[in-house]
Amino acid sequence: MTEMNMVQAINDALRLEMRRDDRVVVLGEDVGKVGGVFRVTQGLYDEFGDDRVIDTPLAEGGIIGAAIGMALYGLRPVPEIQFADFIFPAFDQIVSEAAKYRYRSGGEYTCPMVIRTPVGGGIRGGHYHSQSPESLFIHTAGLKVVCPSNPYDAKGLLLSAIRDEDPVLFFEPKRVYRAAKGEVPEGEYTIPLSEAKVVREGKHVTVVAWGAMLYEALASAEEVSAREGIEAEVIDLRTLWPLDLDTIVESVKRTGRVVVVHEAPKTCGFGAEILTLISEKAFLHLEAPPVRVTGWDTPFPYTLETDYLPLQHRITPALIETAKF
Amino acid sequence: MTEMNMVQAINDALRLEMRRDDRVVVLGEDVGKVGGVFRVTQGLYDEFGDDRVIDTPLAEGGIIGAAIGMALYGLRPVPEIQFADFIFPAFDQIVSEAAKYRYRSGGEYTCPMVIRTPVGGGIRGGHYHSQSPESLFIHTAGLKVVCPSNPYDAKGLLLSAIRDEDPVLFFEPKRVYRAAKGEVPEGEYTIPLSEAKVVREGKHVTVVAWGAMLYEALASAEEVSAREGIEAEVIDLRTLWPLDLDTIVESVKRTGRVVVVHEAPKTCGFGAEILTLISEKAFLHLEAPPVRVTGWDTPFPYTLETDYLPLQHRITPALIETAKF
Amino acid sequence: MQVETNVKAIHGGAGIRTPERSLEGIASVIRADGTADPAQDPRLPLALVKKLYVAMVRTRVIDERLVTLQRQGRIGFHIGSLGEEACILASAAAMRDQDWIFPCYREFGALLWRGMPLQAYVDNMFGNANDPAKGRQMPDHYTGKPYKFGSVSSPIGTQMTQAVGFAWAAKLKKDDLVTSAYFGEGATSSNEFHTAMNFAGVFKTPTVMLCRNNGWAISVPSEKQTATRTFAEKGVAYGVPAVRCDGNDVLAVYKTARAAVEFAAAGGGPTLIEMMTYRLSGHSTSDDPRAYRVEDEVTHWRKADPILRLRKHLETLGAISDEEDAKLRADVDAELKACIEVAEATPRPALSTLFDDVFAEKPKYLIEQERECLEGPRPQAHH
Amino acid sequence: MQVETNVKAIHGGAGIRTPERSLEGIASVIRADGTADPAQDPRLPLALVKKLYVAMVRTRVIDERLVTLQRQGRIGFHIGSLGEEACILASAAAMRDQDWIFPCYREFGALLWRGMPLQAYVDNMFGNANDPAKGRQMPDHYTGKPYKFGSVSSPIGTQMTQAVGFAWAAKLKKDDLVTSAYFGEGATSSNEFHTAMNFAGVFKTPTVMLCRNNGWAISVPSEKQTATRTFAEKGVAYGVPAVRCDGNDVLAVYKTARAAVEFAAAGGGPTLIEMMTYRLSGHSTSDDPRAYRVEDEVTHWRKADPILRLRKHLETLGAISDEEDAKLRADVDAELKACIEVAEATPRPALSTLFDDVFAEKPKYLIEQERECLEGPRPQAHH
Ligand SMILES: Cc1ncc(C[n+]2csc(CCOP(=O)(O)OP(=O)(O)O)c2C)c(N)n1
Ligand SMILES: Cc1ncc(C[n+]2csc(CCOP(=O)(O)OP(=O)(O)O)c2C)c(N)n1
Ligand SMILES: [Mg+2]
Ligand SMILES: [Mg+2]
Repeated sequence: MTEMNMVQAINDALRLEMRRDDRVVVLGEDVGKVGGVFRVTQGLYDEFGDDRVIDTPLAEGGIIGAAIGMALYGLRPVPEIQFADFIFPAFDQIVSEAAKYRYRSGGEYTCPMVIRTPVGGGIRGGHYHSQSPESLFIHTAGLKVVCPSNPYDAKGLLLSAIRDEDPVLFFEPKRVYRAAKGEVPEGEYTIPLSEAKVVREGKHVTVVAWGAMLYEALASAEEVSAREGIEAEVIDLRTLWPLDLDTIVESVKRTGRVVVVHEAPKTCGFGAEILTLISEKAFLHLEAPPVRVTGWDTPFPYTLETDYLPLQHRITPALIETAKF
Repeated sequence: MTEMNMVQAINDALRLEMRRDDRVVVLGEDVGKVGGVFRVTQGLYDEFGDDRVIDTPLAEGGIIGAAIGMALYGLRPVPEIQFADFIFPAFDQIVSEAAKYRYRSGGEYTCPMVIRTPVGGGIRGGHYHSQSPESLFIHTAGLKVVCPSNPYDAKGLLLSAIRDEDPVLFFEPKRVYRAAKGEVPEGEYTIPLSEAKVVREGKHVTVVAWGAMLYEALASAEEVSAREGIEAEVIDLRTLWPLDLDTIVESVKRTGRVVVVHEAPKTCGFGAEILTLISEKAFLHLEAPPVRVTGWDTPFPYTLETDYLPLQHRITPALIETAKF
Repeated sequence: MQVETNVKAIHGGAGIRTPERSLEGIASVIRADGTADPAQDPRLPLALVKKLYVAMVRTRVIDERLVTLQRQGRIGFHIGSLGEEACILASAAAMRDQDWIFPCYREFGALLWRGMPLQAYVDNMFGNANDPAKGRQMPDHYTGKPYKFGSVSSPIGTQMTQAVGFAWAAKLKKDDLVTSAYFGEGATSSNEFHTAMNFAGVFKTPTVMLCRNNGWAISVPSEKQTATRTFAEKGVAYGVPAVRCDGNDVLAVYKTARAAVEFAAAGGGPTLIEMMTYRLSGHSTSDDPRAYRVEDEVTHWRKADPILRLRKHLETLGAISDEEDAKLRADVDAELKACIEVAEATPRPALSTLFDDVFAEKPKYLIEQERECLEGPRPQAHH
Repeated sequence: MQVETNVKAIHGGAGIRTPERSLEGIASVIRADGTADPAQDPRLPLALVKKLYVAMVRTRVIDERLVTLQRQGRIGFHIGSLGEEACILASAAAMRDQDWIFPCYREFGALLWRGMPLQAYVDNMFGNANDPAKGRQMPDHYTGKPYKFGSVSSPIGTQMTQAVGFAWAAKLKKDDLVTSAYFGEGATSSNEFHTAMNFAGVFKTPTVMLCRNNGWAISVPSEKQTATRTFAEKGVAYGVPAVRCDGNDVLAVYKTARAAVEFAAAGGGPTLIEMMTYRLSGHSTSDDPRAYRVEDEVTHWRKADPILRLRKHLETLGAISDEEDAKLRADVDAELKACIEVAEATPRPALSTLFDDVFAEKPKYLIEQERECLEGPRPQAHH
């Protein structure tokens, strides 16, 4: 065990898997010598050389399209998109190609690859360095979507993602890249891409969150516990899709109340899906309207960022209201 | 009044507005001499010439990116994307640029344009000539989304869309392009981009649908009325976003039951948002779990298309179950 | 300066609508009288040339029958290669056994050349239970991994970047293989052409970019697609060698493509080949070209039919007879007829296949949807 | 054949890391001794040259101060134009009053040249209530419609296609205006460069494509961006005339850009200009270039500083003195200091502005969200 932040844990996972499996290649903008703008791939270029840690021209469509070709060949590409906000030039290759390859070819071709990209707000990035586009990919059949909240999960989930037989979007919450620290085992270990984690037990209200917002949810849970004696059960999804619905439903059946927190705009965000699934599975157990605490339905602002994000100050009243409903 | 199908009604709207407002230009692949692969722009090239009805190179990103430039200049471009499935090469220009121009420039710049594109299944188009990507655009703040179900609405909504000050995605349900016929007034008229329409009144269950699936919903409504005496209230959204939530909530408060029908895959489809909004606004009025009848969470199939689509055979049991819950 | 002179040369060009003009200065092998220009002749074994002829005729006959089949409503759609058989077959033949082909959507001839049984292709046209694509895609969206042949998808251009990535992977693994990507001249306007060419140039991937310039992108003539005189010129922007060849001349296409394959295999990197040909049919069975092009143009190109051209060449070699030709067509007809009967008698894919292959393992929610679908009512026939 | 010879020429090239090599055969005006090459001299009025010098120095001083401000944590971010002032100012000056400029993100100098008050720019750097962008975007994502200047967005390349569409619209309306689009050499790899250039070529739009080849795309050197020797060569793929110029030579940039503007205004269509320059600073205040480039390279280019170059030229004309220079810098300092004081004293945008300008009219659901936000609790300070 050593203490690591998320950047270090992800770097460690990449390094271990590249040593273990020479099919793994990393490609993207600035991933080479400089180790990525967030330094996540730092040192890999020196250890594995420019055949496996590749600086590409400035074209996300090229990065993903070429990675698909590599995956079809039999490699395990791990392309990096510098910011999730810049994934859209590659959107066609991801949703029309990577997501559909196995299905459309009757299972002949598969497209195992992990698209790593920093996601979310909290670094004063404004419109284009802050967005959380997960629901666009969850809506697309054939993609898995992961978003770890801490170093331990990040390493175990990334190793599983690289070994998975299907394309995985691996969203890294940049707000806690360095802030989230924790003990991480030295060697390999995997966390299945199917299990959410109850990170705080409680009987009054269920809170579903992931990535950076998990910490806001936990802070609110402690706040309402101290102030109101409300005990919130907090679930960290870890893997967004496929969703570990059983864990959520089991919890909601006990609490009868649920609040989902996410940074993405409210409308057609993943929160809507989670709450609808809950009402499909546990309608008669619901004692209060399911609640969403999310980014507003506007582009992501700069100066007013903390007023935009669903932080503790907005989660706390939602928990109290829902618990007391 | 003359009877028209949707192709004719949309063509009529384009022609009228191009005569009235010389800022309106049509551009896209094959929209010129041949009048589009569905003949929606037929005759416009002959009447308005190749300065206003423009065949472009094969690049959706170019079509939309150039149209944005035209809109910034002060024109009213009406770009056509040949099939909604092919909008993704232009996704970055739509979600990163058109949707955000007004906001990011503090209101200095605006981007009024209407992106017309045929949507949905029913023509045996398989993976890439059948999809319904509306929820991706509804999730993106700054876009309006329209999907008419009949010639009268198509004409009135398109005229409103072209006169709107903001970017509009105008989805045309190709399955009923010719099948949906109706009386259409000769001259101009507009239908506001804010009003859903109750197309069948009923007191037992509310059904929300749009585009081609409206007819399946109506067929099921008649079926359950005849077979079970269940009276479904059917709402045609017409404009998907901004959503006319009041009309839906008012209906659900009366029926206590709701079924949403759409072709897009279930997960993170617009149905999830509609049902979540309903439970936020009318939770205590719900007497049965809100239900979704949608495309399955797979790519869009070819041979098994009718088993994939949420047609009458799947809507009917949902109505009965929900009404009897 | 290099670039400027170039640009002048381009602006000098008057577009390529006149075929004569467009072929000016392009290497052809088979001359008007059917003989091979000795200076250009790749001197292929006669057996190979015959094999190519047979494959081209087979492709042509299948094309014609499938169009009829679609008109009869027995298949939903067909997109063929009428007039483009030389481009497609000769460039496929130029690839080595270990090389991989990434198709556009007109290359079923190349797929059959690579060994897919006709039955499997016809099953794809019917989307039945035996279709390798399991009836999930439209007709002509075939998949041929066993034949080192890609999976067709409709979005224009995506296969180019993938072909480059595949070749790049092989290069990184020191695996001696070359990839080719087919695309039309219209696709050169797509994002994918740009990234594929740029990545191929920068990483020197062993890729042959096969542009079928058939004059049209549905209703858009090739000269509206670009301001350049040729599409080959686009190679300059990527440092990728580019050549044009007479796309209706089997020997010229083979020679050019083979040189590019050997260049790539030798570590030289990618080549862009513009094959000058013509789409004799409509874009697909959904298209009526009379709405946008003049008959004269088609008539002109009918005379340049690659099959007639090769047949004339074979005649000069005394290597073909009318009887042989007639038998060849009759055999393909019979073979195809039999395949169609089998395909029509084959049931549609099982309902449960709808939920397979979304992922390697079926997640719980899909198992639930599958159950809901299988246990639910079936659609009425009229749908 | 045209294309092949070209390609050979390209493969002959050894990349452009050595600046001498890269500038070989490129038109410069200001010679080593500071005098203008009579054969090349555009003979601009001295007043204009002086004005350009003043603007370049002003840009430089502002850049330096803003970096300090960021280090002090008083602004969140800055992305500047250190070393690229000649490209930016001279190409902006070459545009006519009715012409429109579509910026990348390093062109605040051009925005000030076009008349935006320094206060407004500084307000944007602070994202305060007076920021024309209403504090909604990062610093240096300015918007300048009153000055016929676009709205900066981060996604690389999108402004190019929009600049082409804008110019195309004007052309359709017989409106005498030209647009220019700024972008870095890295952006030539983007989808947008391809579609912008192709549409500009096909529709002959009056657009000047201004490529600042500053040698780097963050940490990626320009030779890894393309296999071509130059970026100007890419014009060939689109039938768009292309030229390179010495980007650190104000007179050469002005002359080249002005010719392109006049060519476009006369109906000649687009031109691609590759301006050879160098990014003396890190990519932005978030970047430390020592991680990926050698000091020698920077040192070399420091000597080629466009401001020193122009200053030397003015000296040969006896048109500049140390006193003048010192005063100029002191004035900008004072002006900037005052603006910063005002900007820092200006409150952040009102909370309600968060919900404005999503649409022309605020829909009901946004009015509800606005109420929820305004009536709800405020975030703790530590966030
Ligand atoms: C991204 C995308 N846009 C539009 C289409 C519709 N479409 C199918 S084929 C075609 C024309 C292609 O022309 P070309 O590239 O010359 O190939 P050809 O059909 O002539 O062989 C178009 C516009 C598509 N399939 N994908
Ligand atoms: C689509 C997209 N991908 C990646 C980025 C991140 N990024 C910002 S600037 C930059 C490098 C741009 O280099 P160049 O085009 O040469 O312009 P320069 O910064 O050198 O002026 C990158 C990769 C982005 N902003 N947009
Ligand atoms: Mg073509
Ligand atoms: Mg650069």
